[in-house]
Amino acid sequence: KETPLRLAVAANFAPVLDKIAGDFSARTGIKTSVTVASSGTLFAQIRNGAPFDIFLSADARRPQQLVSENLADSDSLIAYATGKLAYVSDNPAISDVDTLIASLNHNPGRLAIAHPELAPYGRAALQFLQKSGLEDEFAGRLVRGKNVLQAWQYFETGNVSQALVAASLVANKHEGKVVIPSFLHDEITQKLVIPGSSERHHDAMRFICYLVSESVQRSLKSAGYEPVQTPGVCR
Amino acid sequence: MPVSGDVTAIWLTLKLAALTSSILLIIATPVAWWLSCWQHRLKSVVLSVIALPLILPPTVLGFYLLLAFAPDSWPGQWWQSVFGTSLAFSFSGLVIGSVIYSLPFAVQPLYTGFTQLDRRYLEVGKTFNMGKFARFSRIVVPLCQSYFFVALGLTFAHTIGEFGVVLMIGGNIPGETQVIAIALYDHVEMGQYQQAHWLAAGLMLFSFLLLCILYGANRGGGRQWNFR
Amino acid sequence: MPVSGDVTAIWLTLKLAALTSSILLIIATPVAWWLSCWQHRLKSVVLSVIALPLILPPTVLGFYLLLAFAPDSWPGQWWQSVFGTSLAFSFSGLVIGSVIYSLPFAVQPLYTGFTQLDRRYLEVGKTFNMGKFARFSRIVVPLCQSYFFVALGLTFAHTIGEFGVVLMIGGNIPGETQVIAIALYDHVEMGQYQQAHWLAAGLMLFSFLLLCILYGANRGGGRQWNFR
Amino acid sequence: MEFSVTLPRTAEFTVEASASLLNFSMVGLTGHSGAGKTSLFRALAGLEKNAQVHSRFKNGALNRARVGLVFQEPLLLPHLTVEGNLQLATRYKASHRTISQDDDAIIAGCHCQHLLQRSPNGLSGGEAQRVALARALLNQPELLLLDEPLSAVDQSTRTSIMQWLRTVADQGLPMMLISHDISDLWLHCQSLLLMQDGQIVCHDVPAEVIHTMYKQSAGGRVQQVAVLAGPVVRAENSNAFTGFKCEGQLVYTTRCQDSENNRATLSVAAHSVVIDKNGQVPTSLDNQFMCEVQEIGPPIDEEVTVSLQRGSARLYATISVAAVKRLNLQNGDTVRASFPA
Amino acid sequence: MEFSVTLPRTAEFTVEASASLLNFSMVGLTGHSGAGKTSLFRALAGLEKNAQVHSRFKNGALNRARVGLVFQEPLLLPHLTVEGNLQLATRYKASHRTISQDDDAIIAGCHCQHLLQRSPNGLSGGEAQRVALARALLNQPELLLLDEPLSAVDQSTRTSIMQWLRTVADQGLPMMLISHDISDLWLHCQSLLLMQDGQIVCHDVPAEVIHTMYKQSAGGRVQQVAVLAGPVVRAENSNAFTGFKCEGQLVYTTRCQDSENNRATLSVAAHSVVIDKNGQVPTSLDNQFMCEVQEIGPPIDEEVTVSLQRGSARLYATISVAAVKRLNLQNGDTVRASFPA
Ligand SMILES: Nc1ncnc2c1ncn2[C@@H]1O[C@H](COP(=O)(O)OP(=O)(O)OP(=O)(O)O)[C@@H](O)[C@H]1O
Ligand SMILES: Nc1ncnc2c1ncn2[C@@H]1O[C@H](COP(=O)(O)OP(=O)(O)OP(=O)(O)O)[C@@H](O)[C@H]1O
Ligand code: MOO
Ligand SMILES: [Mg+2]
Ligand SMILES: [Mg+2]
Repeated sequence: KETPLRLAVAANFAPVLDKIAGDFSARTGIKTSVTVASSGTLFAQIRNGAPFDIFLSADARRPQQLVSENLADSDSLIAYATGKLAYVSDNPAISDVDTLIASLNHNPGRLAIAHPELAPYGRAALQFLQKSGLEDEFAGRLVRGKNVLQAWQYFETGNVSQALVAASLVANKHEGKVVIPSFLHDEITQKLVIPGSSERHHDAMRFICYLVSESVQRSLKSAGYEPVQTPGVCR
Repeated sequence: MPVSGDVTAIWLTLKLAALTSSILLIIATPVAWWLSCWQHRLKSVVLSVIALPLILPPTVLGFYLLLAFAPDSWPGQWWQSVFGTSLAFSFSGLVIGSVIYSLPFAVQPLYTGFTQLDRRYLEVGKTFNMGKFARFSRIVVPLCQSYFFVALGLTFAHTIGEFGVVLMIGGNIPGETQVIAIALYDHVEMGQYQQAHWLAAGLMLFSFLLLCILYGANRGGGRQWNFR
Repeated sequence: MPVSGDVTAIWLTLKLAALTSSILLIIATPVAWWLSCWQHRLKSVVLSVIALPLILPPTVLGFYLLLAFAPDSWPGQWWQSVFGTSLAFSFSGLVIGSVIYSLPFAVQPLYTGFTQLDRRYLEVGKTFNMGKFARFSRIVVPLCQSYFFVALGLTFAHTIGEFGVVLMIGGNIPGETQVIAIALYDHVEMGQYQQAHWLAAGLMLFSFLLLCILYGANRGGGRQWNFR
Repeated sequence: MEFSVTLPRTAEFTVEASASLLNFSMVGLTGHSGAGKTSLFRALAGLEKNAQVHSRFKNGALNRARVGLVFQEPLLLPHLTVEGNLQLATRYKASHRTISQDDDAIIAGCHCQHLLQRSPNGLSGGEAQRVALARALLNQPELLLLDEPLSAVDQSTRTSIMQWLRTVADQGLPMMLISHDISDLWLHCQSLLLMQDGQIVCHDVPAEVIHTMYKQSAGGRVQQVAVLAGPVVRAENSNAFTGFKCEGQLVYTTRCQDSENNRATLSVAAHSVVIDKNGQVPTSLDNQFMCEVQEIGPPIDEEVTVSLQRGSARLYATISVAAVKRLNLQNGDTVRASFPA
Repeated sequence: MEFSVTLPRTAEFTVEASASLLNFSMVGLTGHSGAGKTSLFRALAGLEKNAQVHSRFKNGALNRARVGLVFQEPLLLPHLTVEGNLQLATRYKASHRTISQDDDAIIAGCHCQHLLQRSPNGLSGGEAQRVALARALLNQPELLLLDEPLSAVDQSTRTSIMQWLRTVADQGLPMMLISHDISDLWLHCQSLLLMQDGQIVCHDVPAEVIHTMYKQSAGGRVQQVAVLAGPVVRAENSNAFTGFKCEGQLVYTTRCQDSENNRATLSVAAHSVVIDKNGQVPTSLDNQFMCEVQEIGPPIDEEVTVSLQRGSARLYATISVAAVKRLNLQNGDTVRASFPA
């Protein structure tokens, strides 16, 4: 029995990856399985021997650290998507950054973000607040989910009326959504790497090439990510 | 070395654990007593319902609690109208969540204890003209002491360690809902393993001492075989 | 509607819960019995140690287990050398993790039950020239039936619902370590709420039925007051 | 006190017992194992939900009074010391004392002084029973039901406790006593209830009930008790005996003095009467009563009951057929009837 | 059988008992409540870890034999029916039977046939005791220790069970019996051990041991019972009476015939004995026994108990102080004791 190609993915990219992996399997006949957890959990697991073939982190730091600890193949360390931060709220009137910052100045409600130290989207959200001078305003009002998904759930279940989350999560939402321009926070570069323990380097590379192929990258745009330009790893 | 945020978290955790255990004892005692007296075909159904909070993964349970706490659901609305605050992301919400999640640990040992109690001791109390409450507090409680200690120990330990529900409904707000389990989780997730080790060791040691005291206090209750 | 991966997860979960509960009963029974017979100042210390797995947040406990299971740690090495497979991210690892995590739920009720048992019933068995094992299986077990059921119910439910430890040491690998709690967690995390609701409802219903059967089977044990 | 109790036990067995007890201080209850004695007590103490109890005690129903019960098993609370058990009973005692003795005297009366610091688990069977008894008494009940309270206590201790209990009962705490011990029942009870298959089949003075029990294997028969009565003459010999005149003869009694009317009575059970014909010879029996044989009953079980008369006083004597032959008894014979005071 | 047991109980109390019993079938053990009887049995049965037991039984130590014990409390297993309890004992019985009767006969001998389907929780005190006894017997022990096994059973049932137990004992299952019931001890035991403060102070035939006990408990009003026994002479007068010879005199009894050994016994309660001095006059009492006054006890409650003796036969008579005066009773007087058959 053939073991599937094991993909370990950070929570925010999971729904997108699910679909891409399905397409990949259909195209190549290589079975895949998707393991979802936070980047931190996956990182800890890989350091302790988790049998993953590709680690798709939500940030660049953790894959980098795996490489520097000789736990991953440095050749395979590449960016696969760039995240975008989005603001969502109940209020359909907020539709661009200016109205957003103005309303944030008046809106005293709670704001859900991902944990800044656990999730890159959380850090980006905090940077956005800092750069727009709202940090102090929201000091006591930040509700921190362990990852963007949880922050999104806080909003979606109605327990907060506004949240700063990954644009990918709100790709289908059209009202009350503002995509934060990327200059208001550090770039959210999501990188992947092939852990050293993987015995399926070849298949993993095939998947990576598929993921960074132009057509797939183009489709990421509608899913709320910026495509990445990858220098010729796959030639 | 623990950072200063951890100290607040420790304090919050103790408050939560103490409150949850106390509330659970207050709730579980009458429930378990009533169950132990009730003879009906549906009893095992009720017992199963009480065990259900264990079945759902804490995060999922937390998710459903989150749905219930939302200001547009009726429990959330009711709470808002009575207390004027929202339940989610508040300490009260944590307490409610923990109580629900730990309910089986309190009810099950007490229920078993009460069913195993020799009711003739209560009849003795009745012939002494003791009131219901006196019989309960002076006969049932001491005879079932061990069960109360087990219930207390399990709920207390479980509340300290539980974080799935709390993480979900608490929103990880330092000083308000960031209990130590979450702080510890954060350290691990951030890869701050050194700090995580310190905090884990401290937490274990402290809880260990508390439990030692708790179980030590039950010494007398260890050998109460119903001799005569 | 549950997806096909869920079916595998359900099967895996049942296997895990059944295995864990059985192993725990086998481990916890002698441990609890020995504890109930042991009279020593350090007893409350041992009891506290057994309760410790509850204190650590599951993810953190899982993290430490992960460290222990790693191929370069000595328990991991030992396992590797004996069984030739790695412990982390394997079903065996899950079983070991669940057993450790649920240990208090099995030991505590049994321990209380054994201490409350009237030892004179055992003396009766001794005068009948019954062997140690016969006395245990024919006198202790039926008299403590309720406690076994509580231990079984708690560990079973807890193993089904637990996911923090399992997520950490199991790695959420479908068909191998992705139990239903994690599948459910995934659905919630990925925003597939409809599927999550279905799965949660199914899980609850199924576990509920199992528990009903379990507690129903204990009917006879409900009223065994040590009359004479 | 009057009661009428219905308590279904098993499909075949129901306790249906009623009795009325007047001015009693200690009434015995006996009967075969499984006759329903314990069940009756539990119903009277209000511990059986299924029981229908109609009762009158003092001025109300029994359930409005404080009914103490010493269970057949001691049931000492294992988490308290002996002293703790006693204190618990004291704590919930009635404000109105029914036992005039103080608590220390009660504990001493039950031979428990030396056990106070002990744990119930380390007591012997008899010690535990005594503590259970003391505990019930310290609660100062208005009526005390004793279910074989001293069955595991040795005879001499039991006798001393029973005697002391009698004085407590006489001082105003009526008691009912279940016992299988004939001499306890005989010596300490004013009357006995005999229970059979859930019913009270006999209520009489101890000698009669006990005789009925002895006879039961050979089929039922009615036993006669005679009562002699008359004006008190003087305190004779000692203060234990009261003498009274009956049909011109002096009769002694130890109980049942009705000091108000200055009359005394004596119940004489047919079995305790000894007859002889040429009797001037003193015997150890304290009463001698000359009378005539009025009728010699039919032999049942090799025994006959002889009716005796003198004036309006009647006596019955149950003696063996052999004795009738030996004494050559005939109707109209004048005989001496001897019986205890 | 020989044993020597040391078992510390409390700081003040240690059981230190030893005895050697030769060829016994039923030996009684009696003594004050708390004297250490139960403790001794527990040590002999190997249930006390702290006990030092040196013993010889058959060809080895006692702990190598199968020692059955009927506990002072019935301790029926509550999760089994009565039948289940009995079956458990049967399942673990010795392969070598010590009781020749079959299991149904044992159950019937303990009067338990009708209880088989019942649950232990619904049994009366006496019923539970009988089941506990049957359970111990069904296990076919080599030595059976009985700790007040029938204390809650009514007298007639108890007598019938005790008689049956005697036949079982005589057929090869030696028993030791703790009891506070004088007539059981007197009637059914070959010898008695008297225990006091943890030591066996007296080991003799029943009459002597019981006499020792009575002397010790002077001060209490104990109903003293004597037992006369002797070889059956003939069925006299009628089939209701059995005559037997005791110290050269003919005594009649209505009960307690031991037909196998052709011996008969009669218990005589001290209160039913009538004494006179010049007694040739026939009375309605069926038994006349000439004997000597051995001792006149101290007056208690205006009554004294007179010890009477003829050869090795003893009798007690409880009579009033007035009667002693009236009869001018002195030690050494020859008197006639009359009592019912
Ligand atoms: N809780 C019960 N459920 C069913 N039957 C019962 C229950 N308690 C007693 N019985 C039955 O009712 C009958 C009377 O029992 P009870 O205990 O009143 O007898 P008793 O006269 O006290 O006997 P003893 O002298 O042996 O104590 C018995 O046959 C007994 O088996
Ligand atoms: N487990 C124990 N721990 C401490 N003391 C005990 C224990 N068991 C018995 N004793 C004490 O030892 C003494 C003897 O007890 P035991 O039970 O042998 O008396 P017994 O002769 O059987 O009395 P009874 O006739 O009342 O049953 C008593 O004073 C009792 O309190
Ligand atoms: O694990 Mo996340 O996807 O960093 O929020
Ligand atoms: Mg009874
Ligand atoms: Mg005893």
